[in-house]
Amino acid sequence: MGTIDRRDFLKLVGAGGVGAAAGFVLAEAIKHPVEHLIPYPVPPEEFSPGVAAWYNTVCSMCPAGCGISVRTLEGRAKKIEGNPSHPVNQGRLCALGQAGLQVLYNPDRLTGPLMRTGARGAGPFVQTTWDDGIAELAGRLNELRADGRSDRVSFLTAGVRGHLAALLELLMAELPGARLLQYDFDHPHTLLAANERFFGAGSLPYYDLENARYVLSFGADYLGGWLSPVHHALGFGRSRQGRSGARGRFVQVEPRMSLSGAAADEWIPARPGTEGFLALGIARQLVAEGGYEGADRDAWAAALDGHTADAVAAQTGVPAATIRRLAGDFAGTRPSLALGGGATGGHTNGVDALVAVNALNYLAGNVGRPGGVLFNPPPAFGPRARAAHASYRDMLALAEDARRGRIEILVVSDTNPVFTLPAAAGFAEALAAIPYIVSLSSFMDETTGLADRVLPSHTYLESWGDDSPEPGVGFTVGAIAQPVVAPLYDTRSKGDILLGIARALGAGEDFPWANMEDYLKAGWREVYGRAPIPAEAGGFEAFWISVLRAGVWGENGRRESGSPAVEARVIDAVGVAPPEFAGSSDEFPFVLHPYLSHALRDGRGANLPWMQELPDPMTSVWYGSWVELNPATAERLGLREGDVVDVESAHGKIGVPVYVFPAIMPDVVAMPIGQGHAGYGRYASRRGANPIQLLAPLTEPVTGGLASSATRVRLVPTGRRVSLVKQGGESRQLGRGIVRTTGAAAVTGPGARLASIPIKVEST
Amino acid sequence: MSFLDDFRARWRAYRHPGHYERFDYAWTMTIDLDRCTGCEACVTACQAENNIPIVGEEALAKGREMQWIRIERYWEGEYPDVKLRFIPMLCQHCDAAPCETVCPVTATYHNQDGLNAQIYNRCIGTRSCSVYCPYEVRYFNYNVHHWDKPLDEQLNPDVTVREKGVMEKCTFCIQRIRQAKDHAKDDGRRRVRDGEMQPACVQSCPAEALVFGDRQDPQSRVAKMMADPRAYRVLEELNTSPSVVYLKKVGADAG
Amino acid sequence: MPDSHDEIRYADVNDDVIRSLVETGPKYYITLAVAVGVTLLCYAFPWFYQLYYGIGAAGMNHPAVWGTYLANFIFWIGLSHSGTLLSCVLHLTNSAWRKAMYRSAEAMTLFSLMVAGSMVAVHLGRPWFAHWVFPYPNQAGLWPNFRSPLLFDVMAVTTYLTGSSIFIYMGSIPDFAAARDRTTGWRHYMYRLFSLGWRGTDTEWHRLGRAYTFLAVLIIPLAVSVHSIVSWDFALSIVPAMHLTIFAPYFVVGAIYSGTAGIVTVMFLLRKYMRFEKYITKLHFDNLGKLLLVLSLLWTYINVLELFTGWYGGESTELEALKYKLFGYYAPLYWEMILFCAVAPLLCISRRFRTSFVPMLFLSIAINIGMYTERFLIIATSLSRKYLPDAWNLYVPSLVELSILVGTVGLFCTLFLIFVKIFPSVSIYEVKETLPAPEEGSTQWQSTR
Amino acid sequence: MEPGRSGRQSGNPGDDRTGVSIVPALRILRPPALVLGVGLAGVAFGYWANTTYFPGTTPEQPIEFSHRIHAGDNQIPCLYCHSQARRSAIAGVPSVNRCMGCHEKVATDRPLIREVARYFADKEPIPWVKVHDLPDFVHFPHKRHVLADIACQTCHGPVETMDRVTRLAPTKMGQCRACHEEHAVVNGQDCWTCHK
Repeated sequence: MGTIDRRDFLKLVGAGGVGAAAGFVLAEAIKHPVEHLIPYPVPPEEFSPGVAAWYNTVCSMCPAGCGISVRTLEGRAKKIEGNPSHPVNQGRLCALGQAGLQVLYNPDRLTGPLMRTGARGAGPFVQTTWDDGIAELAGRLNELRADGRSDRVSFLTAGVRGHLAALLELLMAELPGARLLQYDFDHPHTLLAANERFFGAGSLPYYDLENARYVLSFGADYLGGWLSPVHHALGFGRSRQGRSGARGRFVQVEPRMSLSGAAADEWIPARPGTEGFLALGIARQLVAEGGYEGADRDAWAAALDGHTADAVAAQTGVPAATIRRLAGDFAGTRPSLALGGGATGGHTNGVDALVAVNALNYLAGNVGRPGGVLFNPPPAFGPRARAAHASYRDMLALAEDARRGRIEILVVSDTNPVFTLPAAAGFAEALAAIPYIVSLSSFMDETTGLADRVLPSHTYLESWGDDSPEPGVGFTVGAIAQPVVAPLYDTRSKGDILLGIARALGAGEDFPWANMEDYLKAGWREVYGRAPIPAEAGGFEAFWISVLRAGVWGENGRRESGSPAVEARVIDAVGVAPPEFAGSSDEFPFVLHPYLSHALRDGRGANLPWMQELPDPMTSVWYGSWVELNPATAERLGLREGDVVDVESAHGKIGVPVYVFPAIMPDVVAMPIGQGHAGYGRYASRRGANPIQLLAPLTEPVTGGLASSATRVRLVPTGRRVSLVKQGGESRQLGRGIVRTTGAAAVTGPGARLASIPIKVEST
Repeated sequence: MSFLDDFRARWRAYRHPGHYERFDYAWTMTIDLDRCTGCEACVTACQAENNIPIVGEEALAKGREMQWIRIERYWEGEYPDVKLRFIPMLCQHCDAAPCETVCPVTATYHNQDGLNAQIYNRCIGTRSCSVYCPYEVRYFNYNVHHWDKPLDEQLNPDVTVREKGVMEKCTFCIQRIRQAKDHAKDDGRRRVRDGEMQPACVQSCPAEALVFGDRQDPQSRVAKMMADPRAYRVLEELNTSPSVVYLKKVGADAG
Repeated sequence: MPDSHDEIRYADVNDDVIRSLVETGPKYYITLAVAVGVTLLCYAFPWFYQLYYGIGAAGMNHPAVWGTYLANFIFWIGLSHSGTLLSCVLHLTNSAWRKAMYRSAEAMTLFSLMVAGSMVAVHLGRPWFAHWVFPYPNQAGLWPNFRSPLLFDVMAVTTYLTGSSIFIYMGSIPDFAAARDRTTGWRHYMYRLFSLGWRGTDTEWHRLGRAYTFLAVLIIPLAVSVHSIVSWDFALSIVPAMHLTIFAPYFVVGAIYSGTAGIVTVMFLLRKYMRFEKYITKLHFDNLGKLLLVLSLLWTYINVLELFTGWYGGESTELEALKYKLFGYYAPLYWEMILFCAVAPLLCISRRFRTSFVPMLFLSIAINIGMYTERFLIIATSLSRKYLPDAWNLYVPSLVELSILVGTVGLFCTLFLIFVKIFPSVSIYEVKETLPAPEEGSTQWQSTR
Repeated sequence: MEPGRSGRQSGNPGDDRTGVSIVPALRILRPPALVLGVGLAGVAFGYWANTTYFPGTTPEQPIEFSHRIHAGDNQIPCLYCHSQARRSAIAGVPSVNRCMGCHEKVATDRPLIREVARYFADKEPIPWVKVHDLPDFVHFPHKRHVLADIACQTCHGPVETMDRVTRLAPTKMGQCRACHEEHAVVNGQDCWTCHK
């Protein structure tokens, strides 16, 4: 071995030194970066980091009014679950309700009051202050009121209930002649009108699916989006397998299979608009052969004369044998229940058809009995008079007044008519004629985009409120909505905004409440008055706390009312007019069947990424829109899945890809509503197409509601192809026995006795 | 433990026939297909509970969904006599899970509760477990997922957020099981009561189609559901012995 | 044998081979630059992108979680097979014609294995934790899963890599010594190091011969096991059309098949560009052609067997998977594979074909394209047609994957190009064994240089 | 000896460089290899030295709170201030409110306490710097460990002797496993006991 000279030594020392330093720095760099621990300066009561607190409140994602429990950790909402004590949903919750968290934490929420600076619809919005925003609105309102022109003010909101609705009405009283319109695309106008005509009660009854053994649904997608889907699903499950020895049978009549159609034992396609005839045909069978023994039998026989099975078969396309069988089963499997709604109510004969469905229930003796139709008591609070929901006709009137310059101030809250009204209504143009539009929305949706001022309200998880669900559950129920997290942004609760406007209008003495919470408490004193707690047990405060804790308040009531008598003139008036369609069948060979998207409903869920990423239950498509075609039709037109076609009505056209759907009538095409937003945040905008834009301005004559299923369209292939983004691959089982079925023998098993109320353990 | 001991222990466990029956719990889910409506409340419940990322349209178009529970749909018949059958598909927590044998680093294994565990930070991303899984319920993080602020405020601190290159799947909500055991211990109980704990999907199911519990307890609801003659397991013939038991849908001919 | 080496003189052997090591023309550098460029551009860059982005850079999706990376892996492992295996078999059977080509064949093995090994890292979701598959003591007390076929695979491939390296190195020692004696400068020192002090004594020759034969015997079962174990990655699953008992022999035959074809390709290139016309002759192509013919028949037989048993069994999932393979989305690839691997090699029946160099080159390339397709189809068709039809999905490789596939060729070429300048790519001493010994005092001793 | 073998005596007899030993080659290699080797050894040494002698971090806190005075000299139990540790997975740091519980009366004139009082008056949290941190994928319930009478010092070290808290060493999985084995924890070796 040689010797190491000085230069070598220095080299080695240098190498070693540099290496050691590099190693040291490397190790230092891998160590954890600085993180902070920030405790509360003064922790809230019973607060414990890492231990969840659950707050009960009310879901506002759809009008069903389910009770929810929100899990919060360190002041942040983590999970929404159903409130087990709430009779509507009993601890369960649908996908949309659970996605409420993404309303709260939506990245596209408006963070404070805004003022438009540029041209309407295009101009940028700049931040302003609340005082400024409310003062300006109140100033203009005051001006009009002083001139006696407060009839030129219009408030347009989504459907509201409870004390918020009462507060709105109080505010309206300050503005004589001002219009309050509640508009929801999916409001069941025809159902309410049919109940009004048949039962003399224009409210929604309780449909007792749980105890029914035979359910015949005409177009009502009770498991999808109709009225109270979670409660219906509970009833469906229990009717199916919740009783020993009796399994409920479900039959669905509709032109395109919905979620309820898929769940049903039998799906019967009937020509669009003829469901009412089918109901009459079955009713006639009940009277003629089913042994209806009521005193008014002759009146019924006369009214239903002519609706023989064969005649109805010709009208509806449902075989006469099927009609007879349905009638036999409906009369023979008690308790039975007929539901009507959805597309059946969305025709020009919608009210007639739903009256016919009511008649079925009446004739089978299902009214006022468990397992049938039960009437709800009036709500315990909120406006006494049921606020009229604006029909399509009312909205047209509003648009017409606006165009004529008779509307000077429009306050829009949570409803998005620019999106949910057909293009034929010309609503966006009408808005342009209104000089001053204020929006209270939390999001920059299409309507808010046209506003001059935006006063963004809290989301429902940040605000006080209350609700009595509609339809109820057969007895009086109410629930208080409380904020579960501190407000994220510089927004205000809707109640507080209204109170602020009232105060700025100088109506302070009529509105003595400091805030919405105060107003609610005052209102709930009245509810408390129904069954007060002794003062030594805590009095109202104890009651208030207990309602907040439970998330629900209710009064046991008798559900059974017995069958009311139906007046002779009602019986005489039973009959269904032939449906009208917009467009000739030569030019437009298909009937367009638009349906509420399961996840997005009327489009309100489109800004929630979870909802966009929830596969459509029937087609498994994610994001985007499509048009559903019967396989035979598709083959005839030479279309395959993914071929883009223009769906054209007399009022517009939209390009969407084809989805070949095995369960739709050959001359019907269906499209989901919900996509096609121009604004409404990053997840919703510029995605899919909105079939509402195609609809003809055809209304149901009684209610003035839009006959949304009565538009004819044609399909024009564009030659383009896209790949539908969907979850499903091959849609057949290929005999692999993945979903197995069993025959009649195993109707119920031990599981039948296990109808369960969920047990919640995680305590606060 | 030297690796020889480790090797021997694992081999014995693998070859011992009744190995899984000696476990503390045998968590089981029953799914009544006659009740299931296909509403997908379970999907969102799972997504909210388990920090499942929003993957975006582009990734979905490539077929890279992440939802741990999905509804499969199968059409039967032709128009007009056409039926659509739904079946919720989630990790079956097989007692003889093919995925467990193949993972080279034991990132997935069977734990003493009869659960098919997945340890995210041990996973090196060979994806072989997904190939071996006949139920296609293992989901791979093909890229880093982002939550647009403030959507990340919703993330559940009891569940970790998975890195790119990691396989993930249904855990039967292990964080809830853990918490239920914690509560049981606080109460001085040795075991978790039936129904005390429910995974998010079971909790949310509006039709009460899903039931969860310990099948070793003969009084538990799942044990009773499993006694139903309608009970079957999907792809039974593969001998994976799943812990998810389905109850047959009752056919249309049933009166 | 003599007829094939007519023109070689004993002394030329050393000269020719050493010349190939020392004399480096611009052509070589251009080729090397191209190979390195392809490696960097098509392999390294896309891989780094994938490391940054995640495996999502590839085209894999939910049910089809495996893709071309694994196809590359099997392909390169397969290609590795004929080198060392063939060399061993021929060594043990004393086939003299092996001697000119075995060195480069073994080198192919080595480099294919290295490329295959790198594919594992590319395939992993988190390659920075790849070391977890090795059993080593650690503070966490964790061990890999010894019952995992993937772990068997790791073990088998590392063993095979070690064995092959030793085998090729041992066989090269006398040649390193020869190179040592004829080179100067850094090469001289390098070969001095590599030759491990080889002096060429009888004892040394004797020991080398013993050890070499011993290793050859060991490596044959190892090579067979390696590809059997690779096949178990698939066959031990329960995926339809993958869990076949015939997979192990199928893979081994396929591996030898593609490896032999690979040797033909390399032989041609060496012969052409390294000017080894005298050493690699028609005889080699003739023999390799015969081997290809036999292997193609075997391979076809197993393929037909796979279809037949699947069809005869009549199980829905198996039938569907086979039907999909034959007539589904990937069907054109399947028929391409049949054409290239089952039909085209039948040409080897003709001796004229076997002894024509260019057609054999094209055949060998076609066979390897077909064999790559086979590996791709095993993964792509089976994974897109598993048990639950609703989960079926297609898999189409992304640009990153295709680029890395091209890049692997670049990597292989780079390694091989470096090899030919370091290792004598034709065995000097074994070629000499086939030549008649020169007479004492002959001028052949003198170097021509 | 076989006839052909003699021909294998390769090499040029006249070349004096024709050594057969590999030593010269090794000698040539030595200097660069030595430098490289020493360099790498240096990296290893540096890394080792850092992790061995400086494993912990002693971050500077916004307020120089001394555990030695509180927990050491004054014998205040850990759980008096970190009271959540017995209820929750998270031990938590006490709120300013809790500090002021004592310091409204005690040592109110000291400058540090005045600073705490200022935080309290402003209703501002003190931004403490985290010393002990576990990765996000680990589930470590303080509650279970405290209720099982595991001394805090087992993992946190002798905090009562420290003025500024030092993390002595990062907590490693091996330590968790060893402790679980020592205490024969039920299912203590199950990955899902600690990993989430």
